[in-house]
Amino acid sequence: MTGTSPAVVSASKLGLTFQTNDGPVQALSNVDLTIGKGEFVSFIGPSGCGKTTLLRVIADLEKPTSGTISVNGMTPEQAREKRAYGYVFQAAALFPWRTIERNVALPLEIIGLSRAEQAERIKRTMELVNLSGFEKKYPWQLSGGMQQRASIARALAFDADLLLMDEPFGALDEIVRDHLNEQLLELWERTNKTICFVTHSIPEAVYLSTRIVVMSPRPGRVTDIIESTLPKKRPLDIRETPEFLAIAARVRDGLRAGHSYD
Amino acid sequence: MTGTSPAVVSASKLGLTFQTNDGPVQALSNVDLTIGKGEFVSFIGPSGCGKTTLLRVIADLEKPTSGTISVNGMTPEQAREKRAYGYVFQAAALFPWRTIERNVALPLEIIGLSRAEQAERIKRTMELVNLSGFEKKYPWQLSGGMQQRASIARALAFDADLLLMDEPFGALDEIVRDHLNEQLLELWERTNKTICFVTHSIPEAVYLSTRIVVMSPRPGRVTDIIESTLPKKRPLDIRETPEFLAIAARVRDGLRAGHSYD
Amino acid sequence: ADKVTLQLKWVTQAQFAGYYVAKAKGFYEAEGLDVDIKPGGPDIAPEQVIAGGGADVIVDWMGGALAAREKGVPLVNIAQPFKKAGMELVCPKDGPIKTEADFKGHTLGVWFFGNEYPFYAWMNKLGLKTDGGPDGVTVLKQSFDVQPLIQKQADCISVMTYNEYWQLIDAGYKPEQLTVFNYSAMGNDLLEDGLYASEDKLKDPAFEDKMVRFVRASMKGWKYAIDNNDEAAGIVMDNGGQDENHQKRMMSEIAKLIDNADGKLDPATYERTAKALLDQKIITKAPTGAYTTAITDKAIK
Amino acid sequence: MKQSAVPVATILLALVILWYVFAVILNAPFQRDLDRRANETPGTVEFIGKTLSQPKPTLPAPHQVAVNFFENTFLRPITSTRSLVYNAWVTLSSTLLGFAFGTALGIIIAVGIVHVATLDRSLMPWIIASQTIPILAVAPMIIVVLAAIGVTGLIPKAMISTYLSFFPVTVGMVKGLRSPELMHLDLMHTYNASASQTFWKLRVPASVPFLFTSMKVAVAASLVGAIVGELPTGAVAGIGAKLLAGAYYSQSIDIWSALVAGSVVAALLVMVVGIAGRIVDRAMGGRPA
Amino acid sequence: MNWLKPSWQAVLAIVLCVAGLALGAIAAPKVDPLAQPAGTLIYPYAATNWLIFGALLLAALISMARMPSIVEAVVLFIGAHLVAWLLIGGISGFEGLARAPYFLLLTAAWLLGWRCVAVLSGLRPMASWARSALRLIIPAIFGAWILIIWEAVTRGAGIPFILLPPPSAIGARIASSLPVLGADVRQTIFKAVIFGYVVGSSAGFLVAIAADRVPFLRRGLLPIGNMVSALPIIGVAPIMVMWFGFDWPSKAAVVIIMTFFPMLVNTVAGLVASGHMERDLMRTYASGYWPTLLKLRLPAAAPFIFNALKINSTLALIGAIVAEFFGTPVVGMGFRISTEVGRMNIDMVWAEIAVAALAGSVFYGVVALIERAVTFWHPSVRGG
Ligand SMILES: Nc1ncnc2c1ncn2[C@@H]1O[C@H](COP(=O)(O)OP(=O)(O)OP(=O)(O)O)[C@@H](O)[C@H]1O
Ligand SMILES: Nc1ncnc2c1ncn2[C@@H]1O[C@H](COP(=O)(O)OP(=O)(O)OP(=O)(O)O)[C@@H](O)[C@H]1O
Ligand SMILES: Cc1ncc(C[n+]2csc(CCO)c2C)c(N)n1
Ligand SMILES: [Mg+2]
Ligand SMILES: [Mg+2]
Repeated sequence: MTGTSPAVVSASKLGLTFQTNDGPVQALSNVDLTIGKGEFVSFIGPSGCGKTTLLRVIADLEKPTSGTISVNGMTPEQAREKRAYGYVFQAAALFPWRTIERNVALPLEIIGLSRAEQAERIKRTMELVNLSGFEKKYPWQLSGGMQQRASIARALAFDADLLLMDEPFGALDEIVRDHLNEQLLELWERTNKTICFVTHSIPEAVYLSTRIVVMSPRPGRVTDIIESTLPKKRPLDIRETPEFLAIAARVRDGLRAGHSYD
Repeated sequence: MTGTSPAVVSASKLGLTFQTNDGPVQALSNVDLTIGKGEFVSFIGPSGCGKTTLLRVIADLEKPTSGTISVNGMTPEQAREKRAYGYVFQAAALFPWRTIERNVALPLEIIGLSRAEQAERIKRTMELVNLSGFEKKYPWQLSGGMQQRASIARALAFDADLLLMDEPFGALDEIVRDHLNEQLLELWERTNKTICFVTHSIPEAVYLSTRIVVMSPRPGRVTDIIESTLPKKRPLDIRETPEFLAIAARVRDGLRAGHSYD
Repeated sequence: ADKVTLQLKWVTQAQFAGYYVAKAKGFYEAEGLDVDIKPGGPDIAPEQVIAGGGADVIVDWMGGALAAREKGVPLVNIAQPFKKAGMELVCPKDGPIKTEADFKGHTLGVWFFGNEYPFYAWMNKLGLKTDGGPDGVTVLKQSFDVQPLIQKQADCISVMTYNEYWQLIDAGYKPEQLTVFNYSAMGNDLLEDGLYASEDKLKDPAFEDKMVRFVRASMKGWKYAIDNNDEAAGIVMDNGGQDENHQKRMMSEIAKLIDNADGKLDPATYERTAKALLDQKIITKAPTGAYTTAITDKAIK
Repeated sequence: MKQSAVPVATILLALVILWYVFAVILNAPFQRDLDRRANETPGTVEFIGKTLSQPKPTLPAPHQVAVNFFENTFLRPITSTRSLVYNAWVTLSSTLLGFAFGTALGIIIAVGIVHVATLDRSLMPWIIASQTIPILAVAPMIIVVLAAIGVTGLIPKAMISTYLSFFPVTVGMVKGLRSPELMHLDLMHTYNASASQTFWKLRVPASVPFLFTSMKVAVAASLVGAIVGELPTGAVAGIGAKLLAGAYYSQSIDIWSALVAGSVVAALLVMVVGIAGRIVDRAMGGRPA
Repeated sequence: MNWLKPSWQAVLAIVLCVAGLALGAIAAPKVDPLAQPAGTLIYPYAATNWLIFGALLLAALISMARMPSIVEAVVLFIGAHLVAWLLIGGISGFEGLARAPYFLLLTAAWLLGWRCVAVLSGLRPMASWARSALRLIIPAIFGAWILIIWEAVTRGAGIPFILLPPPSAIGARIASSLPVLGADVRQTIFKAVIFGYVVGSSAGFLVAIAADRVPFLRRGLLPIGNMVSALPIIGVAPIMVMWFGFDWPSKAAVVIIMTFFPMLVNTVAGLVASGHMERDLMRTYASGYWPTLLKLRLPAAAPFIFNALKINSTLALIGAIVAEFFGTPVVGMGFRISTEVGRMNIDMVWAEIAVAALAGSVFYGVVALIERAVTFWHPSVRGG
């Protein structure tokens, strides 16, 4: 890490072991990681390698069993209580008794925003994820991708400085995905948020990130951290440049190395 | 369609309108489609365009409100009763009170397979999706991608002649995905199954399919059907051939045309 | 031996000592009877039990028996061990009620479940309304204890001379601190514990004979119980009675109601009871054939 | 289990203190009456002492109940009709029988309602109506009728328990059997699973949380039913009989110790059902909260 | 055979009917009390005997012909009820004299009624008014048959009036005692039940929340809450009368105790019913205890809470009525039941029970409707 900007997330020797009915499962082991303010860090790695677990530790949804971690210089718990981050779960986790609109409003109600401001933010984020017109529908009346977009809208409406996103665009087609990638980059640039982003798409990781963390499974370790040399401004067609492809190749290699196939 | 092989799915003027609290939503309109035996048809289209709905109609989980559809020359209901197809849902839909192994065994119990045969199939499919070692875990002890793989294993163990797969590989990383793509192709070739496959990945669609159905949203229509000219045997690096890229471009154009952005 | 099932009106206590004594002392056996005594309870209606075929003979108050007779269960009084009524209304002397004239505007505890007829007959006679208005009395349906008086929820409550009255004494009231309105003493009493059997069955001479023997042995039991107060109470205790001292006291009070233990029904009291029930529309027409003296005549020569 | 000892003890202690306060307050008027009639004027401490030692108090003091409870539980042979253990056992046996029948009946009715449209439409309203019939009113008639056809003893009491306990199970299980996720039902549909397969493999496991919750309510209702059922049978033995006997003679201490016995039995029964529920949940891979 | 569509009910009905024919007279004759030559016998069903057999056989046979379901239902409806009507009409004056064929015919008619309900349940009408009509008609026919069988058996077998009166007598009693019933309902339901239900359910709910909020209370309060569950009405009611007087407040107190436990148990179970991911979501918002409760856990607990409200709606009624067996003013449904039993007015007892059943059903129905509206999102309501 550059060291100039203050660390938002800083983990050292982080480990986590789940106790299960048939023995312990080591999900994270010896993870050292520092994320500075304003960084866009992608996590990539084979299924089951511990990406979600790492995000959950940062979010204080899981307690590490070894090592230390701090968020904004505090414990994750304190950071959570200060509402330091917004979280997009791997599944949509919408409340079935609320319409889409009221689902997006949920965090806003909790932080006690006025009705008017709620309405404004809902409108803005629903437009951003292209769900206008579905405000009054219930979650089960939406397609899988639409539900995922609603959950992204909910996190964006919350508007925290740190965004933890667990495969937010997994269920979206390429075109919507490109669109949302652009929007996310634009938002990140404009607001100087720090973003931790789990994805399975190498191009997506390279396109979005300032750094790419490659993980390997059982126990989840960080095998490679790749700094992006791409400029901050990134048109979509940057993805055809050799520089981009070189980074992508390096990520792919890192990924393959940690894999159990071939 | 070639017309030589008998139609497995044949829909004409198919339409479906959902009644919701704030008015009707037309999910499918005027869909004409014939799928022959042994075909591998991918469905691609923007989020919310009706792909899942179409699969559900074929599977007799939803009744069309207009038009006709037949599966194996029967009504979808009769076909379902004959256990004509296996279905992979967009979400994993595992039973939380069963271990992964017992989840995969569920359809086998229902069709009344012997314990030994169950064990054999479970072992085979769990290996196929690379979940060996997780047989005794409960779903909530698995990562998102692992759950999705378990649900694929469950459908493959069922071993029906028609496979309906709704974004089965959405939550998987590129490498696992490539691996499973290969495995699926191999299985398809070997068993001459008919596969209907929903995906958001254009390369995946092109790599796997004999035909690609491009859909556009609200109301869900079929805007383009692209026959693949690729050979049946497809090594992974076929994806760099100009032929492949040409088909992919055509799909991308079809997709973009139906989209509301740009 | 011939089987006879007797259904009591209330739980096992000295009120029914005669029957338990007759059984324990072998009087029934001596008559060639095998008697099964079924205790009752607050919500057992002996009339229903006999109608359902669960008993051959029941202990009942005449009010209930005549009402049931009108509803198609042809009960016939075959013997009347209790000559006098044990029910009375008691009021603490430090309360507002000293005489009948003081009732107006006060709350009185009354037992229902067929035990309310004497009370209503009495109020009728006094010309007092019972609807809770200022010109009448407020009636409280009293449960099977004396709490309403102790809690001061009622100004007077119903008691049996042989039972609840002593609970008041136990609770610290002295007899001289209580005003007692005894229904028998006022001449307002209705017949209490009598033996009733079904008219249809009595037509069968064999059954009638069985009843004769039953009544004879029962009255012998009563006589023995009166003469051997404490032993009778002990027998009641053996059969599930509660509180030995209480049973002894109850036995001696019951003895005063039994009188000469011949079990004969006094036609005059019967007429008065029937008339009071008629007046209150508990029954709609004067009963006929509701009692027979044939059994007691044969039993007690 | 271990961690609950202190909280339970604390709360019990609080209740006991409250109980003493109420005992003094509620027994005071009668004690004042007594003293007035006896022309005595005791001091405050003596007066409070007297309110807590009346032989037939309005509200017995905890120690009076405790002594009575102890005597009747431990100092009598458990075969004695005066032993609380004996009486509790009598009540417990008909409770358990009625609970078993009630749960079975409740589940059967729920299964019928969930699977057979005719039953769903026609039966439910009448089951509800049946539950509004006050048992205490019909119990004697039931028992009279049953006695007339020769059924006596445990069965009539258990029937009243059954009557009271099947309804909570029916209501809970109808909800529980209908609670599977729609996607899970769709999945079974794609396998063309038979109704019984869907039932055993999906509806039953999904209904487990509802089942055990309902069973807790049902076992309590069953106990109430058994106690009520003891009254019209002549109240020979059982907690209900003790209550009734206490009531005839205003022996409030007896009543309260019988009530305590009933409550202890109830708490144990509910706890047993709760533990059974937890074991089943564990066996089903339940995720710790 | 294509025009034939046999149903087991109709076939069995025909068998029973034939068996009835073979066994002879429907009921025994009796001596005419008025006839001049004393001892003359009069015979029941002299005029209607053949009509009964004919109607039954005809309806059963016709119903098996292939025809629109609605026509079949109408034929069955008319056949079954005509036979029942004639049977019950004919037995009057001959109470208790019924013979085996009477009961066979009754069973046969009931089978036709059953078939009728089955046919109606299978109907899927398009019009919404027809659907709601069916929703009412089906339970009504079912209920009507409970009453028909009750009436026919009590009168046919001559069951003593004071054991079980026939519904007709109960109906007549209801009609003639409306003011009394009204006063009783006001005393018992509008005062004791509603108050006790609201307070008891709320108390169970609040204690569950308190136990959830404070772990100390959870461990201490729940076991004690369980003990409350078994405080038997008969034990508690006298105590409540002692404490709260003999008027309705003591009854309400009993209702409170009875309704407390189901709500406690269900709320506790419901509060753990929300999903893990949803709870994690609320944690990421650093949502406090109360917002999480209000916005996530209570909605997720709603199906359980409504279960308790439903169970309580009938428990409250039983509780209030039974509590009135102890010490009451001379009005109230429980008072009436216990006194009228003593007076052998069993028809009045059943009249009160009928009113209680009606009130309880309405109460339950209202709760169920609110449940549908509030938990519209739950799979059990969305259709599962
Ligand atoms: N609650 C849990 N109990 C036990 N084991 C768990 C639990 N959660 C996760 N695991 C295990 O921890 C490992 C890492 O899981 P995690 O969800 O972090 O993977 P992931 O990298 O997010 O994978 P994916 O890309 O498939 O979502 C897996 O092997 C999983 O089985
Ligand atoms: N049960 C339902 N009730 C009402 N509307 C529904 C329902 N299911 C789907 N829809 C609507 O139908 C449309 C098509 O949904 P569908 O799930 O088929 O989309 P999809 O193509 O699978 O999208 P995705 O790629 O996001 O999964 C959407 O607009 C959705 O809102
Ligand atoms: C509900 C009830 N009804 C009446 C009495 C009065 N009582 C005491 S002993 C006895 C037996 C009469 O033969 C009767 C009627 C009561 N205590 N409780
Ligand atoms: Mg994950
Ligand atoms: Mg979809």
